[in-house]
Amino acid sequence: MLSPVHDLDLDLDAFEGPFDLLLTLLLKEELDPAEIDMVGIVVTFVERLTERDELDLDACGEFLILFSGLLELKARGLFPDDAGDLDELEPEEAAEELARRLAEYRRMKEAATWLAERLASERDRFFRLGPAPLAPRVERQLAQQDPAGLATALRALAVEPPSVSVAHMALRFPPVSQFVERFRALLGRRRRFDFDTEVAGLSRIEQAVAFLALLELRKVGEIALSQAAPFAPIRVGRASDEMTTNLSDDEETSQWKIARSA
Amino acid sequence: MEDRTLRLIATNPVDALARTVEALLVVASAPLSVDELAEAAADDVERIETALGLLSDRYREGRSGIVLEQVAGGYAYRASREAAEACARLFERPVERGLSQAALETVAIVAYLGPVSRPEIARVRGVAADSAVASLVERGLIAEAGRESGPGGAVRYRVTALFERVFGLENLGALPRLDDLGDDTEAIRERLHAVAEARAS
Amino acid sequence: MEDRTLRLIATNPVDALARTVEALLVVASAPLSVDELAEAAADDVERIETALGLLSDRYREGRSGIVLEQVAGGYAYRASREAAEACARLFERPVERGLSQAALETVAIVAYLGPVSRPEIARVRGVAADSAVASLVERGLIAEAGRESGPGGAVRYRVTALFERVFGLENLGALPRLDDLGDDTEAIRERLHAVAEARAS
Repeated sequence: MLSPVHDLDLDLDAFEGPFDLLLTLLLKEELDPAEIDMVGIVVTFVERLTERDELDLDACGEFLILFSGLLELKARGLFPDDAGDLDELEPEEAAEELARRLAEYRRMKEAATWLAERLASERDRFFRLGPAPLAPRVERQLAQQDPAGLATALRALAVEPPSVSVAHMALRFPPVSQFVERFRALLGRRRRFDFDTEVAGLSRIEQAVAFLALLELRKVGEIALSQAAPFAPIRVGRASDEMTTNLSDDEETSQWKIARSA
Repeated sequence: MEDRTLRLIATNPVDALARTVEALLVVASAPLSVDELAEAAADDVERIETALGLLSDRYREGRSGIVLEQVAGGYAYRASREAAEACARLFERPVERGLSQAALETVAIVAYLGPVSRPEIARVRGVAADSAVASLVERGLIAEAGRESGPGGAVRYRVTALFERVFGLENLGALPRLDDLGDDTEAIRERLHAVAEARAS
Repeated sequence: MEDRTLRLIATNPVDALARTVEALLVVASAPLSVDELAEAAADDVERIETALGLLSDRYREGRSGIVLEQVAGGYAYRASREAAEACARLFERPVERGLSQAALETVAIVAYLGPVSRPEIARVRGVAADSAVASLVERGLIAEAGRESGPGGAVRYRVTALFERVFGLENLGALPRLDDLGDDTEAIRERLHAVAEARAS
């Protein structure tokens, strides 16, 4: 069975491909969360749910967790110094402030639509760009300047910008690569390990990142994943071993393999 | 007879002034305001306006291939719309061709809220604006307008006269009031409604 | 009567073509040859020449402020001689009081760190420097000074003698000292690059 969340095919401005690849890229910091259209993801997910006849609660739950993580990532990127302001507000005031910003953005999107239509209607208006062919040359004259202005301008460029507060960032993400290395090393020492045991004690976000590292290793064909039943421990083994031992293709166990649409 | 002579004296000077204005507009590289025309022609504003009235009648759609338009806070010639096909064969549209949605949103923000800095634009759009800003600067639709006050202040941007010209705006006041604009969340709502209907059926 | 009808049929198409040529010439930023005009108007060379004849008569000295001129590359409009004085006033801009923030920062970087390339200027300023550099070159305040070493090295710029004159400096050694930023040019450069990096992160 395909996981409806992970292989959710997205077609956004900044990204086209499955959802789990999007997460991988974001966590590896190869894609800026600021570039991602959140509404597009939600609408695509809801559309996908509809195509399947049953309501998949697991998928919805999984989606909510991953999506809220994504929202937090993006929010942090966008409002690094604002979050403090919002923190000081009462919940109602904060909601009001967010609603105000959303309304402003909506108006700007409308303005952009108006400009696009305007551009289309002005397509048959041609005018000259640049100077006329036989025009005289412009002579620009500058009054006497004070050299102190040069020093002032350069000094201003040597001033550090106001530092961005990271105090509100309670959660820090370890890079995916850290887990990739850790799992590789583990499989160097052992033929297989239990994912759940390895990530026990880590925060939820760290577990999510570790899971993405698994997907990454699976994608490049370094590991094989198997799970005896939903919610059973995920077993991780070397891909080369998996070819020969074929231990878990038991009819009794509904094997859940992490599938990818590359 | 006396009447005719008087009229000649009264009208000819404006005709000569109209020719001067005609000449100024053909060599100018951007729209010229009435004040700029008055200064260059060394004449007064009222007479410049009379001359512009004469020229607007002569250079108008259907009558001439050169059309005098009021745009970007001044007056400028453009090609008649009738000649658009011929113009398209010869001239590129480097300024507006391939403007992305991100660039349109960014230029809208700069037009309505400018001068604004990149961080401010990102705050309104909800996504970073760096590449959109760079592409708009390169196209000449927005330009730097100083820095935010305080040490290490970010560069601020405003729209240019070229922006007004490309979008055919007499001035920035010709932009629609934001409240008058249609609702574009409608598209998303429709998609969600379609989903709901599909589920119900 | 029949004669008149015939003439209308015969002349109108060339009139329309003349309006198209009129339009093409007002959009062009370089003279257009008869061949270019024919291709753009999708018409033949003889008829273009007929249209140009009509226009040469309409746009000539004494009759119009716009004059159609045949030059080396083809045809282009110019201002009438009658309007020469007004045009001179239009192009002779009043003495500018100061530089824009972008230009001032850019020329300061070139003066203190020069010769520098555009990429380095952009890095130190935190925004692209293309238009500021172009405007300073046009004003004659900075000029090209070779390229960065290595293949495909970027063009570097230095300040000019005009710069020294405008800023009242006998030579670059007379620039105000920046001891608070560093002991020498290299130290100042490093300091600016470090701040730029902090800004970009």
